[in-house]
Formats: sequence, C-alpha cells, structure tokens
Amino acid sequence: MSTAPGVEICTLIIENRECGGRSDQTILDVAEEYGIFIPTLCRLPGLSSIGACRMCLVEVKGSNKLLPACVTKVQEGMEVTVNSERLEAYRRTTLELLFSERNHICSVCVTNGHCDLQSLAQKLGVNHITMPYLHPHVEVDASHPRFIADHNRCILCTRCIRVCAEIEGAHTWDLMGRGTKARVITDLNRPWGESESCTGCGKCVQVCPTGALSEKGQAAGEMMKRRQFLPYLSMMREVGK
Amino acid sequence: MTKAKTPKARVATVWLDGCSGCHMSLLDIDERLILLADKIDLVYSPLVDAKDFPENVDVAIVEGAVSNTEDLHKIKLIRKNSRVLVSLGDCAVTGNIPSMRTVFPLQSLLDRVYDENATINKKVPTKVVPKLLEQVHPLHEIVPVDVYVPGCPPSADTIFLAISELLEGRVPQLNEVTRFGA
Amino acid sequence: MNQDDLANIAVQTKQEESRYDHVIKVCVAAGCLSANSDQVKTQLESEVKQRGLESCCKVKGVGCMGLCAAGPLVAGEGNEKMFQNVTPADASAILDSIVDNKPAPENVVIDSHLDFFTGQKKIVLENSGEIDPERVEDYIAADGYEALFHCITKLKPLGVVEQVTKSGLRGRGGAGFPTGLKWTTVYKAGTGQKYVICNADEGDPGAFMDRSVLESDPHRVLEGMAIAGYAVGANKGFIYCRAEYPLAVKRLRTAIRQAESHGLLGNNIGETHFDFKIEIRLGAGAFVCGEETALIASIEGGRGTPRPRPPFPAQSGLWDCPTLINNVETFANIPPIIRRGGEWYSTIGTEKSKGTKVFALAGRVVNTGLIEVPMGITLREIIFKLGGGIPEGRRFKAVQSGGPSGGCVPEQYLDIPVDYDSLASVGSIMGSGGMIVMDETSCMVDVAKFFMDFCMSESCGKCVPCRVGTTQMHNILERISEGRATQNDLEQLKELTGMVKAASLCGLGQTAPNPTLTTLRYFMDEYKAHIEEGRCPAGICHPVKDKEEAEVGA
Amino acid sequence: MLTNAKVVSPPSDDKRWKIIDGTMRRHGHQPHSLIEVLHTMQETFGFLTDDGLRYVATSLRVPYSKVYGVATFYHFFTMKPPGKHTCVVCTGTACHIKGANTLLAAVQEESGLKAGETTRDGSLSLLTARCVGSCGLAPAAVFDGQVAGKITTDSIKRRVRDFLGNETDAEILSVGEHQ
Repeated sequence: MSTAPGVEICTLIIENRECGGRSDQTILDVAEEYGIFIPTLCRLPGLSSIGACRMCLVEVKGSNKLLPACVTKVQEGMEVTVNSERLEAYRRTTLELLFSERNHICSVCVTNGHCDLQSLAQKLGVNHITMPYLHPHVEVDASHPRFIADHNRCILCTRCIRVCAEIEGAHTWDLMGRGTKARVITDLNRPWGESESCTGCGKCVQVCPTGALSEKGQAAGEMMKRRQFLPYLSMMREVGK
Repeated sequence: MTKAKTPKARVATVWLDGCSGCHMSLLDIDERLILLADKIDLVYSPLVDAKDFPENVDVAIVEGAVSNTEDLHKIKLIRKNSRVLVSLGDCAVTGNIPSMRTVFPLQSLLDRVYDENATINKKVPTKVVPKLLEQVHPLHEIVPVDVYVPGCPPSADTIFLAISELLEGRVPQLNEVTRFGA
Repeated sequence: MNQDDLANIAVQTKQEESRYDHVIKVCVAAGCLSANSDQVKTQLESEVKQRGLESCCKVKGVGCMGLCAAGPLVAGEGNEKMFQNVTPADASAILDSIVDNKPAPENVVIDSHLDFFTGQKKIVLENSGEIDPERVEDYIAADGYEALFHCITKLKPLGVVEQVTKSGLRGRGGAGFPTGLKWTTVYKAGTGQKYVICNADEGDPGAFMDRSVLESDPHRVLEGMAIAGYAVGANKGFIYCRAEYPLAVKRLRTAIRQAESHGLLGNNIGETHFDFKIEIRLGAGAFVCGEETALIASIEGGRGTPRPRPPFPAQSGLWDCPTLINNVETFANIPPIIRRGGEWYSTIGTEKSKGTKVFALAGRVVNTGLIEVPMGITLREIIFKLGGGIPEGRRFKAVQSGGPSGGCVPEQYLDIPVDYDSLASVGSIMGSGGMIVMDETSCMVDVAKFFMDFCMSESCGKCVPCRVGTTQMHNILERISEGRATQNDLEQLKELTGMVKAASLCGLGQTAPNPTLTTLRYFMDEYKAHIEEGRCPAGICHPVKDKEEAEVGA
Repeated sequence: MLTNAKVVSPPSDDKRWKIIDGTMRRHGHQPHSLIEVLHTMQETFGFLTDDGLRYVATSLRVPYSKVYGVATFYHFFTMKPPGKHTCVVCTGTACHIKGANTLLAAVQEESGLKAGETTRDGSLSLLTARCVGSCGLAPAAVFDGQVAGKITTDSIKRRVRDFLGNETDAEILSVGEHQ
C-alpha cells in the first residue's frame, strides 16, 4: 500500500476485530471498510465532517472522553468500542432529544420511509420519546418554485450548508441564532424563493437526511391533476352536447 | 392439553383522540380474528356494547392521544383497571397529527375555529363536549405504558403479532416490523 | 528602547513620586467608578490645589483595591489609611486626615488591617490599587517589562518555557491545564507562523477577576503575552475581550499604544530581533467563546462554535497555525515568574496547585470584592475570615465556584483546601474564580435552574446533547421549581445530566450539568420538598400545591 | 459566492457609512474582520440593519447567510432600534442571588416593559445582561451605559420614571430576546 508522506499504516482493534488503516483515516472510515456499523446523522461522505450530532461517539481505551468516530483519526494500537450499554443508551437519548426538539410528524412527512432520523430510531429501538416534546412554532418556507423548506423537520445537521458552500460554492445556506432557536437560513434570512445566491441546483434537498428540504409535488396534498393531458375529455363533452 | 381450561384473556380496546385507523388495521387481521376469538374476551371496545370501562382487564389496547379532559379521565381509569397497557399507533405513542395543534396557543385555536371561521353561532362550545387540554399528550406522558406499537397505523400483521405475543405472556419485540409513521 | 532606557524610566518615575510627602490613591476601576470615584478624585485634586499642597501632595487614580462593595475607595500613607464609601464631600476630611493626621469621620474609615486585606497574598494583583493603569511609566517603575527584557536578552525561548514549567503554573481559565506543557507543545510545533491569544472573554456570570486585572494593570498582561510570544515563537498576539467591558478595552488600547510608542511592542523589541504585535478583538456576548476553539472561530470572524479536539489549538489553531491560548490571569502570572524564577513560584500553594488564585467574592457575604489568596487556603478562611462571614446573622448554605461549569459546595466541605483537585473531588471546579456565597434565603433548585437557563441560552446549538439536553433539563428544573414535577422527572434529570456531560462536544455542554449534579447530591431534601410537598424551603419558588391539575394544564 | 471584490456604494448617503468604511479599510477588507465591522456599525447606528449587513457582506466578500448568521449568533448585536434611554438589569449570579428578578419586576411595574422591550414612544428600552462584572456591587444595573451598583427597587423605579419623562402610559413597541 502506498501512502502520502507522513501517513502511516496502523493496526487497531474495533469491536474486538483487528483492523488495518492509514493514519489519515478516521475510525469511521476504517470501521466501514470492515463492515462495522457505526450510526451517523450529520456526516455525509464527501462533505467535511463536524462531529456535531454525536451519534458516532465511540469509546477509545485510554481516553476518558467519548470520541466522535467521524473526525477521530486512527492510531496504532487503538482499541475502539462501538457498542456498549452506555453508548447505545446515549445514542437513543440523542435521537429522543432530536425527536422532542421540533415537530416530527412522520406519518404526514414527505420523507416518511426514506428518512435517516426515522430509520435510525427504528434500528436503535427508539419506539417512544420519554421526554416531553418542545412543540416549537416554526415556519414552512414554500417560496421557492421547486423546493420546500419545512423547519419542523430540521435537525440542524448542516449538511445543506456544507454541500452548498463546499460543493456548489454558492453558500446560500447558513445558520442563524443559537441553541434550539438556531435555524438554517438562505441569504439574509429572506424567503428561499427570493435568494440571490441560490443556483437552484437542489443539492441541499438531496443531502437533507429528513423531510426538512424536499422537492415540491411530493406530498400527498400536492398531487396536481394535469387534465390538459386528456384533451379528448373536453372533446367528448362537446360531442355529448 | 389443558387448553380448554385456560381462561380467556380480558381484552379492551379504546379509541381516544385519533382517526380510528388503528382499529381499522386491527380489523384487517381478517380471519386471524377467529383465532383470537378463542383466546380473548373483548370486554370493552368501540366494536362492542359495553358503556363503562370494566375492572380487572388483562390487556388494554389504546389508540389515540390524550387531548381533552375526558381522555385524561379515561386513560387514568384504564391504567388503574388494566394489567398491561398497550399504546397503539402513532397518536397514542407520539401525539402524531392531533398534537400538531399544540404549537398554537389553545385560545387562539378556539377563536379561529369557533369565531373567525364560524358563520353561525360564533361561540366556543362549553356543554356536551369535554374541555380541550392546553397540550396534546402521548399516553406515556400521563400514565405508565407497557408496550409501544408505533405506526400510522401499525400494520395488521404488527398488531396480530403484538396481541399474540402478549397472550403468550411475552413482551412483543416489534422494532423489526414497525416504526414511527409506518 | 533598551534595558538601560527602561531602568532610567523606572528610576525617574520613582524619583518623581518620592518628591511628594503624600500620595493619595483613588480607585478608578469600574466598580468604584460606578460609584462616582472620578468625582471624588476631581474634588480631592481641587482641594489640594485650594490648600496649595500641589508640591507635597499627589492625587493619583489607581486600579482596584479589592473591597468593591465599599467603594469608592481612597488610600493614603502607603495604605495605612483607607477610606470607604467616599463622596466628593468627604474630600476635605480625608485631606485633613492624611496631611494633618486629624481623625476622619468614622463612617468613611476602614481598618486597613482587616483580615480582608492582610489575609491575601498578591502576585497577580501586586500592582492593582498601587499604580496608575493609564501610565506605562508607573508600570515600569514597578519592575514592569523587566521580565520581558530579561527573556529576550538573556534567555533562549526554551529557557523561558522551562521557567514556566518549573513554576507549576496551571491555566487560570478554569480547567487547570499545566501552562508549561501547553507552551512546550506550541514551542515544538514547527517554525512557521504561530499566534498567542489572551482569552479575556470573561463570560462566567459572577466573575470579574480578569476585568479587574485589565482595568488595573493592563501592561502586565501585555508583558505576559510578549514573553509567551518570545517563548513559543509567535510574533502576533490577539486579546479577545468582552465588549461588555468598555473600560477594560479602553485601558488595553491605551496600554498597547503606549507600549508601542516605547518600543515595548512592535518590531525589534529591546533592540533585539524579536517582533511582537498585539491586536484587540471584541467578543460580542457569547459565553461559549470562552472555549478555545470557539474563540478561534470568533477571531476568524465567524459564529463562535467549537469544533472537536484534537487537533488542539497548540497544534492547529488560529488560521490552522499553532496557537497558544491562555487567560488573562495566567498571563498576568508570567512576569513575576520570570522575574523571581519558576522555583520561587512553585514554593507557593499546594503540591499540585501552585501559586495564588484571584477570586471574585460575591453574594451573601459581608466583604464582597476581589481577593488573591495562596492555593490551599480553605473555603472557610475565604468566606469567614477574609469575607467576614454571612451578613444579617443568617446561616451559610453553600458556596458556588466555577459558575455555570462549577458546583455548589455545602458546609460540610468548607474545610477542604482550595485547589484544582480538591474542588473537583466535591463535584465543583476551580473555574475562573467566581465565588458566590449563598445563605438560607437561596433556593438550591432555583440556583440549579438559574445556571441551566444560562447554559441553555448560551449553548451554540451545534451538538445535540447540549442544544436540546440543556433545554430539557432546564424544563424539568422549571417543573420542579413550580411544583409540577414527578419522581419520573427527577429520574430523567439524573439520566440527562450523565448523558449531556459525557456526550457533548465542548466544555460548555460537558460541564453544564455540574451545578445541577452538586445540588442533587447535597440538597436532595430541597428537591424533595418541591416535588413531594409543593414547598420551597427558602421561599423563592412558588410551587403549586395541586399537581394533578397542573400536570396537564387542565 | 461573492468571489470578486466589488466596488459597492453605501446603502445611503448618510455620512456615517464613512465610519464603517474606515473600519473595513483598517482591516484591509479582510473577511475575518466581520465582527469588528459589525461592532462599528452597531456603535454608529445603534443597531444593525438589513441594508448595512448587505453592504458589509458585499464589501468584505462574505456570503449573506454567513453575515446574518454571525449577526444573530452574538447577543451583543441587535437588529432593532434601541430606545432613547436604556436600562440594562444585570442578571449574573451575584445579582440573581441578591434579587435581580425583583428589580425587573419593579421596572415592569413602573413602565410595563418586559426584558427586551422598548416603549412605543421609543423613550426607554429594558434589557438584561448576563453579567456586567460588577458582582461586588450586586445587584447592578446599567443606565445609559453607566454602571450603577447596589440598586434597590425604589432607586431603579426612580431612574425609570426620569427616563420615561411625562409619558404616563408608555406603550410597548417590540418584543424581542435580548440577553
């Protein structure tokens, strides 16, 4: 294996399995190569990793802190625990916190069935939310001709911000405010449809893990009937007269 | 076999604030209902005639969220009188669609419905209908719940599995077969 | 300027001052200024003029004398005579007392031999209340910049790092990371561009040590930073200061200007090849910017959100360059350590916590203000000896150290020594030096809620445990305080404290549960009173009695 | 992204934009000077405006969304015009312990204002601060930029009354979340 200067090959143990990796790889990279599942939410390969959602926290022997696998580089002799009672409990709590934060009504969400948050909850056994829902009043922005931003479903993973800044180069999205009051915004917090910098590429929609950003025309109520494709109907009506 | 001697389980189903879709899904277990009929005694349900929630219920299966004072009263009584409480469907488990009104202050909601949008009789009803709570609650925010069956509605298979397992005295493991919004 | 010029300024300044028989010092730090000490100073000056005493009597504005609650403070005759709560009308009587040795009115006299003053050991604050913070000459006369000149002319950078390491100094920002180790890491981090940052974003509510140092002795911080720059190989420093401290910012700007014009900052300092410039960057009201990676993000002009470490700023910090970040008090310790040697410093304090610590003593205690004490002193000494105990005959309940990241220490631990490890062992932290005393009129549930509210609204929102976890914990504490909570809530609170502590991205989230954890540990009876009896023992909260009704808003 | 340096003219011919230009020039129009420039704008105009943010974004070549994100992240910045007078009640720990809440209640009693609000006639804004660093003088408040210590409910009411002048029923203009 050839490596870049300064990069070393190291062996480490992940979930009791001996693994090999390069010192410029993260624990998550190596785990995935070996088919070891570590749950993630904010991370998307190809975008910068930020270690924010805390789903991929793992235990590393010798460190008293839990480390995010998506940004922690592997080291020779590392011993990584991915699944422990504590880690699993924390991940479930993290998911519960996310569900409690905004209004995630899966049954009427356009992304129902294709949502990372929903499927992780199922996978990790979250079948109810033990803490009270915060029920914030948040807006839906349908001003863009092709897309919708429904902040009820946003988990502030910032994938949209990163793909827009790092890949599309438009930097239309960013975060405003802080804490639970933070929101993703376009330009100077103007409606998306009025954005001067948005190129309409739709990358943000594709990377959104939930139903926060979606294409129009997907929701049940948006099934437009396009009867102009049936011109004979009016012809028949004329005939029937 | 001493099967005939086994007493039938006393089962109740309840419909709180929800669309009754979960009950429809329950009926969708079709011919398997006959299998269940051998094992259970349906002591209370929108499907039977009992008016008051009975005592000494083995399994109470509750659909819908807690939205008004009557729901509140009922769910406490149900919990008191039942050994196992099953939270059936997303409304019972998460609040789901009924809870979407919680983001608005109750009074503004009532004004909107019974005043601004009303053409006749502009008045918030106070008689016959129970008072709405400030917030819509999933069941477990009010009483302890034993089994959660998310889904909108949970499929007939899921419901059948849940009931069958309970009748066998096991805690149903449903994560593989259902989820929020399923 | 070279070393001789520096010595000349020192001698000249001392000579000038020794021409006066009496030097009357008036505190012009923010505390006393807010009580109109500037008017007191003006009045004293005009009184001196009126009596024709200009040649023998000098009125001088100085930094903080510590006993802020009794301000404005005035001192004379080498602090033998001290006066409190001075108004312009008292100017005449004070002059009488100082110049003519007449007794001054009792209400303005303070005993300068109070334990509050004599129980302290001043290193960081050695010049506070002594020198004029707006004159570099005053600082130079008090051995200022001598340490810097010693470093750049006599020591190799590694020699400086060694002195700091030897001193045993630990970071005064709160976490107590060994300063020498940090300096060593940056020193070793290659030969490229490096930066030194002074963290003056004192966001901890209830702490004002850094503000006081910056207002009373700004050059000390500049000197400390320049020494650090020399030691680690940086030519540029930033001071990240709270915009809420306008006076501190003003005095820093003045100090930087003076230092530059005297050749104490800038290019070829002391006629050597060492260059070091300092810029001020203003914070804008975000507590999380006290966290080093968030602070860096803020200096870079962005939202002050932290990022996972490693890499640590010492390896990759400001604009990805190796960066040394220390707080104000840490830098303020550096000049005396260099002047008198790391060895000397390491003789003060305890085995693992060397030197002194400045505390902002406030809350329900007789003497509120600023104190500097050797590490290892007990909490009891601080509160009951220096602090003068609890006013109005009330009973001590707890002392809170470390602000939103610290904990509440109950009476049973008052005799533990104040050092990093002992405070940690009882669930609190040393913190940056805020020390709030509480008596029986404080409700511990309310205090926990207060700090959680703080953390909730200061959470940057980047990571889930801190963003939503602090909100959920705050809501539970609110329900407890309002008497609407159940045993379940209490269990959930305990679970969340553990989770948020372990899973949060940065120090803010990792320590946010501390005030709650310690109050749960030491004051469970108060929680129970709220939950089970609908009663607030301190009478602060107003819990509802009928939980049934309140539970669901019916 | 606004990658090329654009020559942009200020949003209006208000002379005060020259002050903002000065700060930008001093920092060589570096994007990282954004916060310093926002400080200057707030100092100059009292608050941040949409036009101003747009101008700064274009001049410093920082994306709009980032400028807005920064302006709303820091609680020191406000996008609402402040009242003619301001009363900031410190809610730091020492002040909390010594009854900052009762001071806020007293101001509300006197003026009808809650924290973050400005009277309709623009005469007074009531704000809270996380800590003004005058813990030794707790409870503290800042009246028009001047810190005052050992405040009592009586003394704060008196100051508020002076600020309100003759307006007996000061109405509330805006509700916000100053911290």
